[in-house]
Parts: sequence; structure tokens; C-alpha cells
Amino acid sequence: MSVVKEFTKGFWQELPPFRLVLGLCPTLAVTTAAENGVGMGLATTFVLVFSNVLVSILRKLIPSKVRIASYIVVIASFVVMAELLLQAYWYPMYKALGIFVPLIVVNCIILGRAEAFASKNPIIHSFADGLGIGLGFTLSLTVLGSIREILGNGTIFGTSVMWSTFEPLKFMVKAPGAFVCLGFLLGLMNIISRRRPAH
Amino acid sequence: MGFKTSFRGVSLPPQKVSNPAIEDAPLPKKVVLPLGQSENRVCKPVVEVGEHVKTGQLIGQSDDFLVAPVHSSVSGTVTEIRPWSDLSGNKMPSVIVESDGNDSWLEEIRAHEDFSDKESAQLLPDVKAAGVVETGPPSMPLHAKFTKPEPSKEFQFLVGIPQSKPVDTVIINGIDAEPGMAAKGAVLTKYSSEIADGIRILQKLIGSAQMVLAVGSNGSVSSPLSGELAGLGVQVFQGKDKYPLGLNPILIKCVTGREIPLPDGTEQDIGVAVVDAVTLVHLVEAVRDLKPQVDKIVSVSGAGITAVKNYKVRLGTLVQDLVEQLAGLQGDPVKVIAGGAMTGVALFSTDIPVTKEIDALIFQTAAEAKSFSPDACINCGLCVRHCPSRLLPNELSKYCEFSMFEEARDKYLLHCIECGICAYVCPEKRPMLHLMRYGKRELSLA
Amino acid sequence: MRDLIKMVVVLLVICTTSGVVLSYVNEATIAPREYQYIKFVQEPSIKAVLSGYNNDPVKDRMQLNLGEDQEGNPVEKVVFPAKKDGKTFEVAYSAAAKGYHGPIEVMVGVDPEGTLTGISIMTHSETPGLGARIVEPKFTDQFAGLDLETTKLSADGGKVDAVSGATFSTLGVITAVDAALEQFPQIKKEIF
Amino acid sequence: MEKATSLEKPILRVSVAPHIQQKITTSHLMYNTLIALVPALLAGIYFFGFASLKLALICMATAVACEAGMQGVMGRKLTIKNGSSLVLGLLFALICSPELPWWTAVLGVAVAVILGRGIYGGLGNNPFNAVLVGWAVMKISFAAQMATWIMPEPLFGLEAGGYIEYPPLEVLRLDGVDALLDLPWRDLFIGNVPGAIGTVCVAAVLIGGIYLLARRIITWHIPVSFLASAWLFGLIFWLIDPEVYANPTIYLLSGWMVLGAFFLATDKGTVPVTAPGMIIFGIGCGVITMIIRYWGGFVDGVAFAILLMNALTPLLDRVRPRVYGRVKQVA
Repeated sequence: MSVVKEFTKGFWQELPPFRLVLGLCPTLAVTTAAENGVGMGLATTFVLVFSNVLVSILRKLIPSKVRIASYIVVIASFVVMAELLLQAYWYPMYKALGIFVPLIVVNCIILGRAEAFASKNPIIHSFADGLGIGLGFTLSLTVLGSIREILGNGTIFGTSVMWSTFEPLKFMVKAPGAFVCLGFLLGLMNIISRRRPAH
Repeated sequence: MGFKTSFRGVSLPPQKVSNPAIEDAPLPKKVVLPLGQSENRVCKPVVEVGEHVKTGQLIGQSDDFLVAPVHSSVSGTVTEIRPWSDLSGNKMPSVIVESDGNDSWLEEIRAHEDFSDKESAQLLPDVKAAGVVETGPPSMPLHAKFTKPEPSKEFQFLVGIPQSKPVDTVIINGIDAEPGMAAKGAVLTKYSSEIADGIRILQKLIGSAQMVLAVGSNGSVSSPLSGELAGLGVQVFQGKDKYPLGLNPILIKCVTGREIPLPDGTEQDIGVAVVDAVTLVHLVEAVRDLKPQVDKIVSVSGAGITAVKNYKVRLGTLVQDLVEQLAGLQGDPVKVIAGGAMTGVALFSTDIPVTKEIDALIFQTAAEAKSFSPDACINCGLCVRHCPSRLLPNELSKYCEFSMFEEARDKYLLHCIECGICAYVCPEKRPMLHLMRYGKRELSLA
Repeated sequence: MRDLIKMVVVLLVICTTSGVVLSYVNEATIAPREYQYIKFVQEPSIKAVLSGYNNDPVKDRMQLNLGEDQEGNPVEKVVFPAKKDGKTFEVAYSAAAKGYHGPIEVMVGVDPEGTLTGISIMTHSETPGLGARIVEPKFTDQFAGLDLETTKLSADGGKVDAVSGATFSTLGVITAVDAALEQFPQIKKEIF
Repeated sequence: MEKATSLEKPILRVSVAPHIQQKITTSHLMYNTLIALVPALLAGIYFFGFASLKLALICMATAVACEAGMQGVMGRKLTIKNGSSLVLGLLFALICSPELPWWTAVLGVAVAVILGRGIYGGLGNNPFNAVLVGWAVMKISFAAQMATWIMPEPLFGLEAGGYIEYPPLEVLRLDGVDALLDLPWRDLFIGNVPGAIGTVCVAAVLIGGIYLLARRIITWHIPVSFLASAWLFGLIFWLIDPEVYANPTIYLLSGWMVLGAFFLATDKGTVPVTAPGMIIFGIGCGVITMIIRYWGGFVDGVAFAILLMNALTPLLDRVRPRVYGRVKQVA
């Protein structure tokens, strides 16, 4: 497995919310706007990359019986760090993401990568894996957020893109809209991947 | 005894055969006599190829309690003994007899032999020897119904049901359950003395049991018979015109208020014996006339045939031969059904012999023949509303369709009495009865 | 036994390291976090209650020591002066009081005479649709021009009409505003 | 046809039992429902003019087009002839304001057909009432357009009922019980009040409902338990405090109650099929409707009550009568 492959798999084969169907809680909750999607994705990527690297460094030291506890401590530390940094330097995003930043701790993608990948692979691979998966997650959230923002608010990244008489479909920025949008994207992904069989 | 009359069901289109007669069908040139009733209940042939047999001569026999002996239904020469397809396509060892046209009996029928001084123990062998078979379902030799079953079945888990309860109620089923069946109503009017004799025989066979004669709303009991019935202490249950009253489980429920403990139980377990009125006539012939069962009263109907009548057909007559002898086809029959319109089996070939289990033949034209669609269920709930077993056929048929047989069993698939109402009412015309029969079969094979 | 010791030691080390790092990050971000909080939470309120200034009240904020409370702890207050050409003519600061469900934080703007120039509700957790209507301008606008004497419910002889059906929430706001105005004489000494 | 005397080389059709079938088909059910909705539509036209008819036609056309498109995309058999999409479109129109902009109606029906039904596999396989899914999405998205009401202006005969300017339930919500004291119940019953096209005229809806019952397209369980439970629930609170809670009959005669009970809560496929299940379903709908009307955020609770109970349908289908021949088993 090359490092490049570890990096790129996060963009299609193991695209977290759509292919692995992981991390749905933030995916559904914060993607009311494209910007929120980017913020949440980047915060998750930050935590994912650093926890992956650290877990990979420590993988030979941590006894297997306490590995989950150790991973959680590592992840939680980075999450708190991410939260403090967001609060200090990107306050509007901190307000917009709200409770979902602390909840990155329980995001199954991060613990899942730590357990399934970083604890078994060298540092550089883990780094590539974390970055790839994290950016894939960011991308997914941004796409989902963009669709919902365009349809539900007529804007993207706060810029108006629809015609002037456009009536925003408020449904899309509400919770049920998130499920519907996610469902359609999942279906689309499945159709594409069926037409393009895995190599 | 108080009768219940409320059950779920449907009103089916009325019988086409009004006041039907019973005619003897012409003697066939060739008969094919299957040696058994199902794949694993087969007699051994006691005749050889080339042997000359007489009408009523024993040609097949078995030690199995649940297998009825087979008699030749014509006099002639045994030409072949080979497997022959039965109506569901299974190959059944069969004896083929070429008729000599004389119909000479093995010995003269001792008509109206006095049976009144015979004991039950003497009558039962007569019934067994004559090979009288109850049409069913389930089809079984009549004598098995009156003999205490060995408690081999696993009833231990059933609470409140004594093992092999003595029969305390006998129901004579004179209700023509489905469109296409008219034989029972016909025998009630044409063979009233046989019915009365049959009841006497049953009383001897079973002893002190309550007798109930169930008649449909279209069937009526002639006045001499009703007087006789009163004298014999037989109650008459006049059912309303609603399917599936003629099916045994529902009939028992209406007459006695008891339910057959499904899935493993039978009517014996609740002390009830149901005897088909047509079978009763054959029973009388077996006991009173000492005549083996060599013929069967079959209703022939449908828009595809002119002679809509009941026929006394020699067993083993091929449907093809019967049709040629009756020469009454009309229109363009595309479907031949053995049994009633609701539960019968569509024949894949007309080279099928008439057996003791067939009680009706329907010839449907293209206009009448319905087809099923593979469309999805729309969950309208019509089948649920009409299911006499109070099942959810919509759910069950979907389970069976997608091979989820265990789930179907948990939802009481085995309690289905296979009346076919679900498929009859289905607005999407799904083959519900078939799916459920399929599920049951898969479960029985598992 | 060795496994157990190893487990304990590893966990202990990880947790300790994590704690140390986090406390460092926390220390390091206190100042920017506070600035961001003021900028995004308090500034809109400050802008709502002050007007006609040409300085940056957030930048010019002052921390005042207002003596001690009953238990002897020092009372500190951050105030935001509104200056025109270097001269302070109004001041904004916050105060809190108990509402129906939790604390209500109010930003008040006061001129040198002790008269309110406006109030703005910063944080609250009142019942949506009922108590939460205290944030509506229809309610907050009536405070402008009032002083300590008149900041009472109209039922009690003041000039404030309660939000209908939410007297407790209204009283919470009034209590907070009163608390702020009571501190005004001391603040006045310090800045005007 | 030539009379055949034998079945030489017969080509027999073989099929499974039963060999006769009832004449009722899905089309039969759907077109009867459509007929039953006609009085309500006529009443809508009578009170709100031909805009109602226009809206209904737009909705029905959209429904059929979307259904056909959806079935084409999903590679399914085209079943638009069975009338189910016509019923969907007409029902959607009947629960909307006659002033609804055409694009909102088109969008709503498209959402109903595609999101509410198509993606689940079509008629009967959708867990939620498709009409209400479409309506709810529109209600959340375009609250203003969905709640624009006009005064009834009967085409002939009756005087326009000018007692209230909003639908009765909104008047109750905004102005309290007293505002409806003068409103003649006759106006409520025949529909001389503002409201959605097909729901104002209770009399017309009742005619349709009784037609459905008479043709045995639906059973009595859901409508009766729905209306009775709502009325009884309302009665309790009316007796407790008639100053706050209006006479339960007013609640029964206003809003979607009757249309919901006969047409929406009996939607095939989304409601229980066992008799006890249907009764529980109806009671749930009635009580939740009244709870939403009294204390909820929405003025009329019928739609959300039905959607909520739809979610319970798989559970309610487990409430069933004892199966024939079932005996207690000792493990």
C-alpha cells in the first residue's frame, strides 16, 4: 500500500459519510450551510490527522487492554484543543457548530481510523490516511452543505446564486431536509459505484 | 347444539349447476389406476401384466394403515404397470387396464345386504377392504378417521387437548364449498336413502356421537330424509352462502365452536370427524352393498363444456377420454381444473386419471381463466379483512415471496387453511395462495 | 502484574501529558478567546445601546475595581466607554440577574446623568415564544430614557410594561438593569 | 367459434389456485376514491371559484407526470392508469388554499410523488402518507404561501359567510373562543368559511366518505374512531374549561378533521390492516390532532397526527386477533 493510495482512498472508496456511512451525526446536523460544512470538516480533519499520528507513534507502547481508553484520551485532547482554537480564532464558526465540536470525540470515523488503521500502520501512512479521510469528510460535508444552502437559502457561502424571485425551500435547511439530501446523495453514490465496479 | 354462523369470508359467485342430476358416465376403454395417494403411500400391485381382471378385483394392497387398497374399475386385461403422472406431475406407479367392455364384476354386488346386526369391529374391515377414501383435504382412507390414531404425533406441547380424544361429534359435510362443486348437494337430494343408511353405519361405527348434517343454503334436505334424520337424532345445520363454510376447519368451528389445534393437530384431536356427503355414499356402497369403491361422483362444469352435470365416473378414466365420451366441449377451453375453482389444481395435461381425490372438473374458457400479476402488494388490507384464519396474508405472502420462511412460520403461516380467499380478493391479483403453499412446502422440506 | 503496571503507567503518562498540553493551550488562548467573545457577543449589544461615538469601545474597554461585596471579594467590572473626539460621553457595561429559567445578561448604556440610553439582552434562556420575547425591540426600547427611579413595572409605579404573560422574565430584566444602575455612581467616579 | 369435440393437442393454461377472482382491482379502489372526492371538489369550486378547479387539475396532471417519470426512471411497470396518482394529486389540491401559487402546488405534488412514494417503490410501499409528506415539506418551506386564505364567495345561492376572516381554527388560536360564538354551525357544516378547497365543506366530504363506506372501499374503523376520539377528547376539555377550549363539535366541523378521517387516515398502505390496529390508529390520530390543536405549534394537527401514527403502523399491525387454531404452547 503506497502512501498516495492511503491518501486518495478517502476521496472515493472510503469516503466517510457516503461510502462508509460513518460520522452521520455531524453530517446531518451542521450542514445547513456550505461554510459550516467546511468548518466542521476541517475541525474533524485536524483532530483526525493528529490523533492518527499520535496513535501511530504510540501504537507499540499502548497495551491492547487499555487501547480504547488511551485513544479516547488522545482524541479528546485534540478535540478540546480544536474547540479552544476555534473559539479563539474563528468565533462565528464556533457558534455555528455549537455542541458538535465537542461531539467530534464520539465521531466514529476518528476512533474507527485510530483503531482500524493508525494502530497497525506506520506514522507516515497514518498521516496520509487521516488527511485523506479528513479531507474526504470535509468535501462530503461541503457538498451536502452547498446543496442544502443553495436549495434552502438560495445562497452558497453566503453569496446569492439563484434568480431573484427564487423562493428558498426552507425544508432543506431543516433536519428532515438533511436526511432527504443525504439519502439522495447515498443513492447517487451507489448508482455511480455500481456502474464503475471497484477494481 | 347451538351453531355459530359468524366467520370471515366472502360470497362467491353462485353455482352454475342448478338442481343437478347424477348420471353414470360411459364405461371407459382404458383406465389408469394409480396405486397410491401420495409419493410415500403406495400399494404393491397384486396383479401382473397380461392378467385378466374383473371389475372390483383387488389389484393393489399395502400393509400401511393409511393406504387404501386399489381395485380395478373395469373388467379387462392389465396391459402395463408403469409410472403415470398424477395431477401435480408426480410419477405414480399405476396399473393400466384395457377394458373388455363387459364390465363383469368379480362377484355380484349384494345390494342392500343387512348390516344392522353387524358390530363396529366387523364394519370397519369392510370399509377398509372397499378402499373408500375421504376426498379431503387431507385425503385419507375413511377407516383411518374412525380408528383411534396412535399417539405418535407430538402433542405433548399442546395444552388442554387430550391425546386421541374419542370422537363425540360427526359432521356430514353436505356443503358444496366452491364454485364448480355440486356433487354434495346432488347426493343429498338424489341419494337420500343412502345418506340415511350412511348415518346408521356411522352410528354403528362410532357409537354414541352427536351427528350433524351440514347443508349449504342452496342444498336442501328432502322431506322424507328430514323425517328420517329426526328419527335418527341427527341435527341439521343450515349454513349460509359464504365461502369457506364448506371447508372442514371452518365448518367444525361453526358447528362445534372448537378449533383444530394447528399447525400439527387434526380434527381427531378435538373429537370431531367430518365425513363428506359424497364419501358417505361410497361408504354405504362399501358396507351395505359390499362393493369396493370403483367410481367417484364428480361435478363437471365450466363455460367450456356443455354437459354441466354430476357424473359417476369410473376411477382411472382419463380426463381426455371422459371429455371425448361426453363430447360436450364448447367455446375454447384453455384451462382444466381438478377440484373447485378456489383451491383446485389446473391440469397440465388431459392424460390424468380421475382418482378418489378428485371431486370436480372445471373447463374454463379463455374469458374465464384468470391470470396473476407479479405486481407488488399495495397493503390495502382486503385479504386481512377476509381471512377466515385471521392471519395477515399480505405479510405472509411477502415473506414467502422473498424466501423468509422462518419469519412466515413465526407469523403463523402454518395456520393457513388454504382457502384461497386472499388471492380471490386481492386487487393487485397477486398469487397469494400459491406463495403461502410454497412457503409451507419449503418449511416442510427444511 | 507487569502488564498491570505497564497499563497504569501508560495511561497515567498519556493523561498527564494531555492535561499539561491542554492547560497550556487554555492559557495561551485566554486572551484571544476573550477578545472574540467580546467582539461577537458583546459588541453587537454595545452598538445597540451606544451611539454617536467615534472610538472602538471594545478596544478602549477598562477594567474597574468597584470595591468589595458583602463577602469581601473584589467586584470587578469591564466597561466600554463611548468617546467622541477623545471625550467619554456614555458608557456601556453588563449586568445579570435571575430570570424565570436562568440568568439574564443585559448590556446597558448609561449617560453621565445616570439615564439609560438603551438596553440589550445578551444571553438568556427564557421560554421560547413567551419569556423570550424580552429580546424584542418592542420591549427593550421602552428602557431608553429611564433612570433608577422609573425602572419599575408600570404596575409598581414605574414606566416599564411587562411582556404579557412573562412577568418573571420582565422582572429579571428590570432587576439586572437596576443592579447595573446601582453601580453607576462608582463607575461614574472612575471614568467621567 | 367452431365447436370442438375433443382436446386434441390441447394447450392448457396452468395457473395456481384460485381460478376465479373478484372483480375489484386497484383501479376500482382508486377511481371510487376519486369519485368520492368529487363532492368536496365541487364544494370548493362553489365557494372559491374556478381557481380551485384549476389548482386541482394542475395537481392531478403533475402527479400523473411525476409518477410516470418516476416509474420510467426506476424501470418499473407503468401503472399510472390505476388512478392512484390522480387521487394523490386531487387530495393534495383539496388540502391547499385556493390561492396557492401554481409552482408551489407543482413542487408539493412532485415531492409527494417522488419523495413520498416513488423512492420507496411506489403505491403501498411508502411508510408515510405521500400527500401529507408533500404538504408538510411545503408547509415547512413556504409557510406564508400555504397559509394565504381567501373569503368564500359562493357562485350562486348562498350569501358569502362573512363572520370570520381566517379559517375557524386560526380564529380560535388568535382570538380565543369568544370569536366563534356568533359563527353559525350551519356555515361551518356547509363550508361557508375561509379554508382549504376541499376541507371547508364538511357536508360534501361526508357524502364522499359515506360513499366510500357504502362501496366498501374503506372500513368504518378508522374514520369512526378518529372522529369519536377527537370529539370525546375535546368534550373533556370543554367541560373542564369552556372559556379556553371551544365546543368539540366546532373542532370536528373545522379544519381537516373529516377529510382527514375519511380520506387521509385511510390511505392504503400507510395504515394498519387489522381491526384493532385500525381502531388504535384512529384513536391516536384523533387525540394527537386535538393535542396539537390545543397546545401545539401548528394550527391544525390532522396532518402531523396522521404522519405520526403512520410511523406506528408496523407496530399496530402486530395488534391482531387470535389466529385460527392457535393453542397456548408450553415451551
